[in-house]
Amino acid sequence: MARLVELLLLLVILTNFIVLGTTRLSTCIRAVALQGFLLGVLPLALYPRGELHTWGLALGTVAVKAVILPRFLRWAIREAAVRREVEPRVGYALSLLLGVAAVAVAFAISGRLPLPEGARAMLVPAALATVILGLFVLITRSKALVQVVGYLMLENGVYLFGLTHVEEVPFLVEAGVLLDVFVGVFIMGIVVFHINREFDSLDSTRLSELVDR
Amino acid sequence: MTLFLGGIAAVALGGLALVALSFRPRWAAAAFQLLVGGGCMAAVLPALRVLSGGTAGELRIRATVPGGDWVFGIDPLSAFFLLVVLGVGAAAALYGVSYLSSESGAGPVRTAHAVTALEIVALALVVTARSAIPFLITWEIMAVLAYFLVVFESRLPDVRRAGLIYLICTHTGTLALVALFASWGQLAGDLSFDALAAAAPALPAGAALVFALGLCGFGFKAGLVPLHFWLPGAHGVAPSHVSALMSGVVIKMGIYGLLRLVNLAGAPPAWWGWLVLVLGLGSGVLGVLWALAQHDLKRLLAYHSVENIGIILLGLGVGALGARSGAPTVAVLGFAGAVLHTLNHALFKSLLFLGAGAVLRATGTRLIDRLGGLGRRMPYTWGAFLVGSIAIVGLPPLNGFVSEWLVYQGLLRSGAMAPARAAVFGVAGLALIGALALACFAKVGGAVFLGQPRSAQAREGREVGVGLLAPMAALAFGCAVIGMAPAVAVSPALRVAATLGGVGRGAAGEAAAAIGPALTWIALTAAALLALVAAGWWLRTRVLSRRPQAWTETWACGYARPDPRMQYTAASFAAPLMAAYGRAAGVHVTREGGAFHTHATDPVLDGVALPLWQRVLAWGQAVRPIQQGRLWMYLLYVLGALLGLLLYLALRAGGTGP
Amino acid sequence: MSWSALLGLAIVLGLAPLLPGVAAKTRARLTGRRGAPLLQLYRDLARLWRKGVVYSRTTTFAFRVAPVVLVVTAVLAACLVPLDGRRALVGFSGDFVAFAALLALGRFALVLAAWDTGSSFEGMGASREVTVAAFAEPALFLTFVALVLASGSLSLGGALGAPLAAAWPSAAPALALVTASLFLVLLAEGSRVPVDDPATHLELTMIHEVMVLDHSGLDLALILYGGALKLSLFGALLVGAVAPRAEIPPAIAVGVLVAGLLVVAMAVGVVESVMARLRLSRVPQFLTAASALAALAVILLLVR
Amino acid sequence: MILLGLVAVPALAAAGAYAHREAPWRTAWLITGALLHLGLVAFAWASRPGPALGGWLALDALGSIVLATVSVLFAVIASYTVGYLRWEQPRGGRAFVSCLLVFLAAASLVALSHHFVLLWIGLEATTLAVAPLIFHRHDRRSLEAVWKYLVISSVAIALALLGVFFLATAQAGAGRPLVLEDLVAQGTRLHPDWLKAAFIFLLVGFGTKMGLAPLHTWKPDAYGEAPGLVGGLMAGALTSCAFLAVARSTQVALAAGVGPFIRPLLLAFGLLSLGVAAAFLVGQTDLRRLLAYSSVEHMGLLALGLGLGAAGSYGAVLHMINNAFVKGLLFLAAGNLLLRGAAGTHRTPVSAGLLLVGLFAVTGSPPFGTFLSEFAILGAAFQGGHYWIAGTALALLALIFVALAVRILGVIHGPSPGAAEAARESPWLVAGPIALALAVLLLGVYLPSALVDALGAAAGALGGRAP
Repeated sequence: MARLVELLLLLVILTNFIVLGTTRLSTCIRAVALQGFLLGVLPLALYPRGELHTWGLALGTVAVKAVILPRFLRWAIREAAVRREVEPRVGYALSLLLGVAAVAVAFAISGRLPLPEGARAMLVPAALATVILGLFVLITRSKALVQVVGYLMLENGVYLFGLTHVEEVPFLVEAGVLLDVFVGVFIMGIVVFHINREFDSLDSTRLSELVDR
Repeated sequence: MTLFLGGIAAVALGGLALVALSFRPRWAAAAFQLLVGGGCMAAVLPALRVLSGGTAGELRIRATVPGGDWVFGIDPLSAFFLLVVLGVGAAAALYGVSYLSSESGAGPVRTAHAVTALEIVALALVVTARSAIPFLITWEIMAVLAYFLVVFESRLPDVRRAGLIYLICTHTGTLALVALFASWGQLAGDLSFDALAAAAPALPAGAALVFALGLCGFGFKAGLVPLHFWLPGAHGVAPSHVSALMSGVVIKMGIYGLLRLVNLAGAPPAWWGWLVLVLGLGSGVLGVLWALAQHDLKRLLAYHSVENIGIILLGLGVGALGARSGAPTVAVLGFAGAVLHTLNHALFKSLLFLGAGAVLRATGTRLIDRLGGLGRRMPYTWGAFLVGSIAIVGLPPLNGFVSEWLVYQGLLRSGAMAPARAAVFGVAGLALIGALALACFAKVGGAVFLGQPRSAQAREGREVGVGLLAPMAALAFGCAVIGMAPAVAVSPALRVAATLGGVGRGAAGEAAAAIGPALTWIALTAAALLALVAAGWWLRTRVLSRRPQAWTETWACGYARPDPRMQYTAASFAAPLMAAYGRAAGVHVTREGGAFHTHATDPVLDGVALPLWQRVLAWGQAVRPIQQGRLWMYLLYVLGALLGLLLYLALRAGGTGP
Repeated sequence: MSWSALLGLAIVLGLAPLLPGVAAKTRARLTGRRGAPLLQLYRDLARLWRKGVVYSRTTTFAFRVAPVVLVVTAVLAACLVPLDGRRALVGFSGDFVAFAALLALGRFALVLAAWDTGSSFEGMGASREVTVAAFAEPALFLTFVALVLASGSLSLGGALGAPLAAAWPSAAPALALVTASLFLVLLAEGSRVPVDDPATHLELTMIHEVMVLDHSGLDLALILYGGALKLSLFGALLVGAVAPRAEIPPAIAVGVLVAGLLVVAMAVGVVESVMARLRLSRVPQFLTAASALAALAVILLLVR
Repeated sequence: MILLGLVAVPALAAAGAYAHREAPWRTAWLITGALLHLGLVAFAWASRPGPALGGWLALDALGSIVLATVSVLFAVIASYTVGYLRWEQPRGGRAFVSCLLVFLAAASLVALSHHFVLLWIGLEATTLAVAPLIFHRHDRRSLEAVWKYLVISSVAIALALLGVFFLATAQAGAGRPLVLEDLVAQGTRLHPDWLKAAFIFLLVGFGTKMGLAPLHTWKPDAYGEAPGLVGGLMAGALTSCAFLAVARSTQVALAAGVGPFIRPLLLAFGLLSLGVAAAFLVGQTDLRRLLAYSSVEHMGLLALGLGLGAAGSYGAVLHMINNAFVKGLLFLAAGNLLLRGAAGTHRTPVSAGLLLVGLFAVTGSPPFGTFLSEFAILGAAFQGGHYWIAGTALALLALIFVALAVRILGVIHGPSPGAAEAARESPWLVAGPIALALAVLLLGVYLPSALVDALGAAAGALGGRAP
């Protein structure tokens, strides 16, 4: 099982890089959906004993992160007739390089921290990497929808780390994560919709009226 | 103590009565005058008892807020300043009633009177507070009420500007005081003055921090150069009785604070004494020079407050040096000089401001060079103003001479105290200050009250009513009493000085013995002066009654008919001194054609404070780009903070883990 | 209150008008003229005493009381000076200050009287008068400080008395400086050349004279007498500083004073004959020099 | 039971208010909810109720102080809302009142929860409850404000959650997971490195909600666009909740003995906040943004007090109360001025006077409560020998006073509109601010004994003591 876990985590990190590298919005959404699916599978791989709430967690995660939210995002694209490009503030190549650096940092930091034993050892760096990359996307992508994707990655990172605690802290972790992802993205989606109405574009850089003068 | 509390309660009540009885203006005014006057009189009695060696109880309020109980009490120092507060306060408040009666808008006027009364109460509480928290509270209330009084005519922009500058300065000073007590209180059990005094020996580095903060915080209030720059504006634009109250009493709270500091923290370090001495010299000389350069009567008087604060500081500084270098007599004389000059300046400066107010009421202008010849039309005001002038210049037979003489005593004797002998040079400074002050008040008295009117307004001037004259008369009487019978005021001053740091009880006795006979002689000289002048005048009239007398035009060296515009103006009167000291005084002299103009700026305000503020504004603009409204930048800050902290973790927590 | 002090006072009061005459005479002789008689000022005073007075309609009480105040303050100041070298009629700790303050009061009265006339000339004179005083005052007080430090006494009676005599041998250079400084102050306060020229005829160049332009008759007499008295007072200070004479018998001491005053008057005359009046803008430098001399003396005495 | 009620009552009231279509009913619900909550809080203070939900909900000194503060402030703001809703009708009016009540419920949850995840959920809920209130005008500017507010605080809250997980990792089975009491009791058994990492993430997350520089960036926009009463609620109540969260984290860290590691962080954030606030207050033209930066300043003071410990933590808790009331006062008064458009004493004399009072209160002038709390914090700095911190703070406070005085006095004496018809101010709009002003004044001269005890206990929990 440990192999499988590590494989899954590796795939998670790779999905991050897809988001960083792709030029197309739809690809971003697919990538994040895939990431959600992987995250849904992970609990099963981690806790093979397969108690009920592990399954519940897995199903809930897949449902929300891999199905509902991507749908919702695509709907937003259609509704708002968003152009399909990502329009990054930092070039794709550079993004990828920085991404690699971020992963390195993640591993460095978690190297300093005493990690949980066994297969879960890689959870921490993967989680940190995903968090940092999510922030990175939030910062370097000017399009509101892509920023939502970045935020999702961030959440996934947190969730990833939360998986280390499924046993000690039953249920609340999941509840917390799901609630957070759900409302966060939902509200943002609505707001995105409004932005589109007001600005005929999802470019959040236009949102810079409130300045100190 | 109960009498004192009852008195100030009556004062506060008088203020409220004025607002409450607004439907019966006449009653309200009567109640105000009765309660404020009576309250001040009642409250001053315990102070007098303390000054004559008696004691007054203390009021101890159990406080739930941090900082220990709130204590109020009267010791000689408090008592002496209570004289200042209540005496001048009552005069100013009563003057104000008639002064503002002609103002438009009854509502603001009533409020102003009420605030004045409350200001007196706040001042009385400041000098009686025996614990840091109530002291700071009453201090700030006093300062803020004064602000409201200053901006009475807030519709005028320069009034608002002056008020703003005052408010900023006083609050900055308060912050320094907060720091003072916060740092000191850490060593004491609670913040009562007794506890602080007990903890004083434990203060680090010879209490350097405490004394420095005190000088800054109280210095702002006292208006010593270079912290004076709020003063001329605020005192200039305020209603005259408020100017009198502020110049006479409010800025004295700074002096009270410094004295209280010496009283609690013990003999100050030598550097502090020197610093105060030098600041005193600077304030005195520059203050009077700036005053000479003014054309606005009230601004001129305000700058003279700076000058007199300088004289007070000279006494304080030499006293501190004496206390530090084991010359108790010098210490006592210096301190006593400072204390007494505080009272004297309160008397004659408020007298002068009230006189200026009378002139302003009568003519409607404060510009000296538009006045003239008022002595004929306003003889009583002129008399009062003359008394104030002679007193402030420090000439016998009035009170200014006595206190300056005390300061001279301290300075002259300092030549004999080994470590700080150079203080004697202060004598020369004080002499210069006196001579310049004489020049300045010769200018004011002459240009405003003598010669011929220089404008229609001055020609229209008529004597003001008794409501304005009576308070002036009272203050003038005070000046005369202290001048003619110095012992009355000097011995309390000595008693106060004896309570200050580094001075033993015995020292006061020695000092009293040293100057006792001199005081008698001064009194005799003053009496002889008056008697001889009277006799000489009588003789002269006798003689001239048998001589022919003729009346004609002023001799103008052959010029046919002199007119008012030919008179010397105040500006040109001060011109030679400005030519000598002008640069120091920040005066710009311009001569075009026959006209001669001097334009006075305040080197500190216009040269330092305002440019500094402009610089700060520029800095503020310089950092605006941080907040540009770009979301990704904001997120970048979050990421940066996070990574920074993680780096800190990596460095601090280094090594642990696998 | 000793008889010698009274005698000294009487002599100074009586002799004061002689000094300007002596000075003028010396000047005239040194410039090869016969000059006015020594007693000229007495004659002037007598004539003015008999004459009537003319007042400007502008003037008030202040104008008429000023001369009286001037003379009274000068007389009181005279009481503070130990004219017999022992003790003044009135002597107390810190009476220097009273001395200077009394003279200042007289000046104040005179300046206000000048304002009272409303004449630009008198205003000009008053302005110059106070300016000169503003520079002379520090010098005067510094000489006081030096005398106090040298004698260790805070009273004129002591500072010009026995203690000073004791101090001379040890502190000769400082006291010499003090003497010089006092002399310069005397020239200024007595409104003599090079600060002011009593003999000039152009109002625009006058200081003291132009200030009293409008006074006439008895008032002018009082003013002239007050000026002379002031001059002799400073002369007395000078004599006291140079020749402390507490040891010698009182009568002789008073005699020495008279002689000294005459010498001082001649010295003034000499100065007037060799120097011209300074430009007004140079006067401050002149008096600052006086302060500098006195300050130097103080420093010498401090480091002693 | 009471504890649950404290959360449930406002939530139910919110539902009730949403059900109604007519504005009067909604206001009625609002008032009843607020008053009921206030009553419950008073009852809770009187009868110290035990923990509920297995120790996840409990009422300790610190929590009860925050709870009381929020409840009082909310009651005042509710009364103000009555007057406000007469003046203008925010779009989505039904949501408006409900969101207010939901916020109250969430805030109570934060104050009561002794379980970190619960605390975190509560804080998240407050964030979400406020968002629609900022967005009430549905125009470009309010949209931009709410967008930034949401993105930044969501990111922050996510980081905070990660911090909570780190905390769980650090605890590693020592006592009940993430329950405050056990974390404190087992402090020595927590893993220091994980704990430090956890504190860092919690500080960044909750610090953003507090608005510590450089995490404050959303504040001026949100406060600047929200209506006055919402601004007051955020600057007064929301920040208090965030401060409570940071304080809880500090509580755990101190119990685990990593104080030397965390104090410098708090001090750095505090000073930086003061500096940034000063820099942006200087020459600030927009009144509400001015107040926002002033809020940043006071958050900095709170962080300073927390970092200094000793009397500082006492001062911090006390300052939290004062700040809540003062900010409420200022935002409501400023709201009144801006409600009528033109500023000036002639048209809104009472509100202008209140703004002036607020100026002195917010700058810590005696005799207002802010003075005492700042005095305590300053004293702690001196006691700890941090002279340069005290000096810097004082200099910045002076600068901040100058900036505030220039602007606010400018507004008050400002050019009054030509036609100065004396518009009588509705008592609903001024009663609340006046009450707050009196409260701050009272806190400056008299502290009820119950409050004194609570403050002492709270300070003790934060490794401090009463001065």
